[in-house]
Amino acid sequence: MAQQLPILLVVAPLMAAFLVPIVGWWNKRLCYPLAVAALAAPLVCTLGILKQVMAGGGFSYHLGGWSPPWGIEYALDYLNSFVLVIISIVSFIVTIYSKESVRSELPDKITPFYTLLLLMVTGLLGMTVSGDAFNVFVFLEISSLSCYGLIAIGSDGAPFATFRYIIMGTIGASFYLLGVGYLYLVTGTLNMADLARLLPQLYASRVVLTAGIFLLVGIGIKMALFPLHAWLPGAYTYAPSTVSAMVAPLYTKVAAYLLIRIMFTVFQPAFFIEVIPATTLLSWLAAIAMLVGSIYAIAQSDLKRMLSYSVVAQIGYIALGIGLANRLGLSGALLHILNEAFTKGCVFLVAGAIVFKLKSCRLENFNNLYRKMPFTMSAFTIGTFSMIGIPPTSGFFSKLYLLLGSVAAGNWIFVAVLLVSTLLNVVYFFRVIQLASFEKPMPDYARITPYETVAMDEVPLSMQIPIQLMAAGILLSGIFSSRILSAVIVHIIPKSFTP
Amino acid sequence: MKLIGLISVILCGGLLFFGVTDFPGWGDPASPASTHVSPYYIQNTLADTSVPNIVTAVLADYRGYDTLGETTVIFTAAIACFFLLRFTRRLEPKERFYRHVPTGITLRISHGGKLPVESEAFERIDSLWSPHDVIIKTTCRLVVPFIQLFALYVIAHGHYSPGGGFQGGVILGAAMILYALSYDLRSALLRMSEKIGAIFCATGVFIYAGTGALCLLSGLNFLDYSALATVFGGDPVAARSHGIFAVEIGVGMTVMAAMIWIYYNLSSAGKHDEGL
Amino acid sequence: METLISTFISKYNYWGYIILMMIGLYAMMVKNNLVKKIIGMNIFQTAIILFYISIGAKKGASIPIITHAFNAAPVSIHPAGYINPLPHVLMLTAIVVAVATLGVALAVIVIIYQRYETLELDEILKIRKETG
Amino acid sequence: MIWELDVFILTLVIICAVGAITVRDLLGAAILFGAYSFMMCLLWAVMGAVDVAFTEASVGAGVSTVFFVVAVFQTTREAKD
Repeated sequence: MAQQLPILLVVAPLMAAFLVPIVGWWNKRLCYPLAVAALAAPLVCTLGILKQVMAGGGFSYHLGGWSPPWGIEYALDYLNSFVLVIISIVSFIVTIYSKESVRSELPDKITPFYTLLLLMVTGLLGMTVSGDAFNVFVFLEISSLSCYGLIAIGSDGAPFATFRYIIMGTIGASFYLLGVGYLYLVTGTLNMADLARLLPQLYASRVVLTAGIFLLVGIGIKMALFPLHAWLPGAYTYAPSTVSAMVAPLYTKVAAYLLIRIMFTVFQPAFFIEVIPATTLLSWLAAIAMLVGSIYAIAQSDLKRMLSYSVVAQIGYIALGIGLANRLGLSGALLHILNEAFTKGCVFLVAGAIVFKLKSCRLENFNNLYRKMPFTMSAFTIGTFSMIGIPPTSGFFSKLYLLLGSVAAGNWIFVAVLLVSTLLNVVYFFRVIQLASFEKPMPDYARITPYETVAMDEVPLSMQIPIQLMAAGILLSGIFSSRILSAVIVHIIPKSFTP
Repeated sequence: MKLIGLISVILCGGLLFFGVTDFPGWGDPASPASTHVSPYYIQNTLADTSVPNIVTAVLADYRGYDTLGETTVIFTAAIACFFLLRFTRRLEPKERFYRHVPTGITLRISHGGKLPVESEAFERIDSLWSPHDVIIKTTCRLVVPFIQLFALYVIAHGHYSPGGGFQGGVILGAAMILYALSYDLRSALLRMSEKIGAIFCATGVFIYAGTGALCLLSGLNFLDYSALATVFGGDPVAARSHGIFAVEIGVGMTVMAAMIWIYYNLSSAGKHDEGL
Repeated sequence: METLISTFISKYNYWGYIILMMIGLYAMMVKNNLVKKIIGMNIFQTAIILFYISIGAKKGASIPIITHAFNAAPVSIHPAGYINPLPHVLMLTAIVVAVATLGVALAVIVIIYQRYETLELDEILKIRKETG
Repeated sequence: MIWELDVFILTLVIICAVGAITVRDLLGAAILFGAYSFMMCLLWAVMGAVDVAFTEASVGAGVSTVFFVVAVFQTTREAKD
């Protein structure tokens, strides 16, 4: 059974997604346990795969028994097993959390909600595990379509934000498809390993050049890289809280994974560094994204919207690490993918908990939140510390590596941008903490008693445990970051990179 | 916004133009696309699967996993439309129209009004109902069974001629949509209720994934239909052919149900009451 | 001049696809009406499909269905005799993706219309600004 | 194949595409889009992609157009541009 793990991790949630509508029509309450069970399977599988990869290097799985390049291949290596573990852990935790939040936000649509949620996770897992460029597109569309549906159901401006997302997302996916088509035109294959073998002879071709640009732009849109990020803040703000907690940590990160895969595995790193100066462009765009995202985040008065802009800024960090194209920078980017998954997961879960209790996420209602929800808010504090980069949390280490990478690249502007962006993070997160820890300033005559006692009003346990798990994830991935680095990440970095 | 749009369109066009100048000539048999992977399919399909239609064989066998993904995409779309549009609360329409069949008199009942007693003589009609559609109704009623028969032929004959589960499924769905268009949504819902549609939709794609999982359980890789030979007997080549057929049926079911379901939800904006 | 014309003729499908793609992209980015944007999206996707099908074309080849009799002796099949089937397979998937996206996008449009009573981008933006 | 015919169909496809995005009546745009899809399907059939042409004829010219029409029925028929 061990060699079947790569397919089981995709098929288990997929089959469950088909069962949910049938079961749910009969009894709605069975959807939640089924979804949790279905997402526990990928968790086990991905951990098994990571173990297998760490023991014996990469391996591949041939779907339908057809060997590549004729059949579709699942190629497992350090890079995608690392990302797979992140996806499966975060999606599992968020699904546990979903129970109460879905019941309060979408009481009559529980069945299709869980179907789409499972399909989305399936799409993300399938995209990551696949070693076939076209298969990636198919799973990309599965995850995008379910994501459109899940986001559009949200409140207020959600449908309109989703419409923009659909337009942008379709352009992105189509550009990806076009890039793959161009590569197919000159090589005749769709398999990533085969492409990597055939492409280096063709770097002079204008077709390959165009293909590279289209792939970059397409994935850039999916990743919400500045200036292609316009769809993201609206979509993530209005989505139901479970959905934004699932999408924000995972979706853009999987796109970032795809970018690393295309840039450094399908193409040789030299192509995007020398033939098209894409890495330089990428790192400059990333630097702008970090500043712009953070500045916009400061201007927001809604926690979820603020966090959405923060996603744009954090994508900048990852893109900077990729764009630096050196050992330290890429390590920083990969660590940041891990860090972001837990941190954004944690803060969006907390935002969901606040919406659950206060029915809104406006910052002006946040007074006394530390006393009302002490456990939730302590997790939020850990999340903010990680976002800012305070030592024991994982955010510190990823930022440290990015900083060292910028120094190694000799680019002091990036160092400055990283520091300024950290300062901006401090500004917008401490504003939230400050608002949440104090009472609403009231004139003295309005007070009945000098210090009102605020009753503790915590969220139910099924929401509390996932929040705490995420916070623990932040701390653990920070404490063990050097071990993660030496056991997994060093094997991902392409050999040709300088420190 | 307009300027940015125009600039990006021109940039994209320029880039495409730049790329095309280096393309191999159109229809060149020696181009890499025609010489690297695809000759294998052309030469071995018949021996491997005994399916003469190479596209069907590649679609459902060599790259069968893509097709599973494709079927899932259409399933996702159907579920997403249902999720977004469907009202589960029963909404009372503002006005209802009833037609007394023997006399042809139309009753208009405003919100909260008392409805006529359930009887054969009264027929609920839409607000956009027009009386002169007997030709359309009769023609469509005559045509629909033949369309459905043709669709079944397309599914079943996909091994030997253009067609297959997807095309057949769309035609089956289109037949039902034609019925709904020529009558009204309520009569279509009587023929095929939403619940049946949902179950068909999920079952079809479940058949697909289940065929793959069956191969997995009998010890071979996912979607390796030759494993079906060890389960049901027969030689691996015939098993592949039958596996492809099973999968095509699954695809057909899902696509049919998904198309009808999306149509139901879109045409009535989720109310399933007064629709086109 | 002669070579230019022959290049043009030998690649006219590709020129057509570029034009269609630009039309689609233009409609998606510049048009004000949401349904028009979706029509543009579909044109865009079909243009890509046209591109793929053009890759698969092979001069002097037949459609990718092997002619043979039932239980006949195996014949030798030459790849040059049949059109490349792989792009066709890929594009079947792409068509399905296009129609699925269309369904979801139209569902979203119906909701938008229920909420704002208009399908014009500028009017929706105005209403959103007024309501905060 | 006859390339003149091919170019002719391609021209028609482009005209239909331009028409579909410029017509102010959304129902007309939907129908033009159906015509566009059907012309496209002809083009693919000429190029030998019979399966794809078949799919496009049933999906693009059939079901997609119906989806557009019902969406227009549920919303509005007028467009400003």
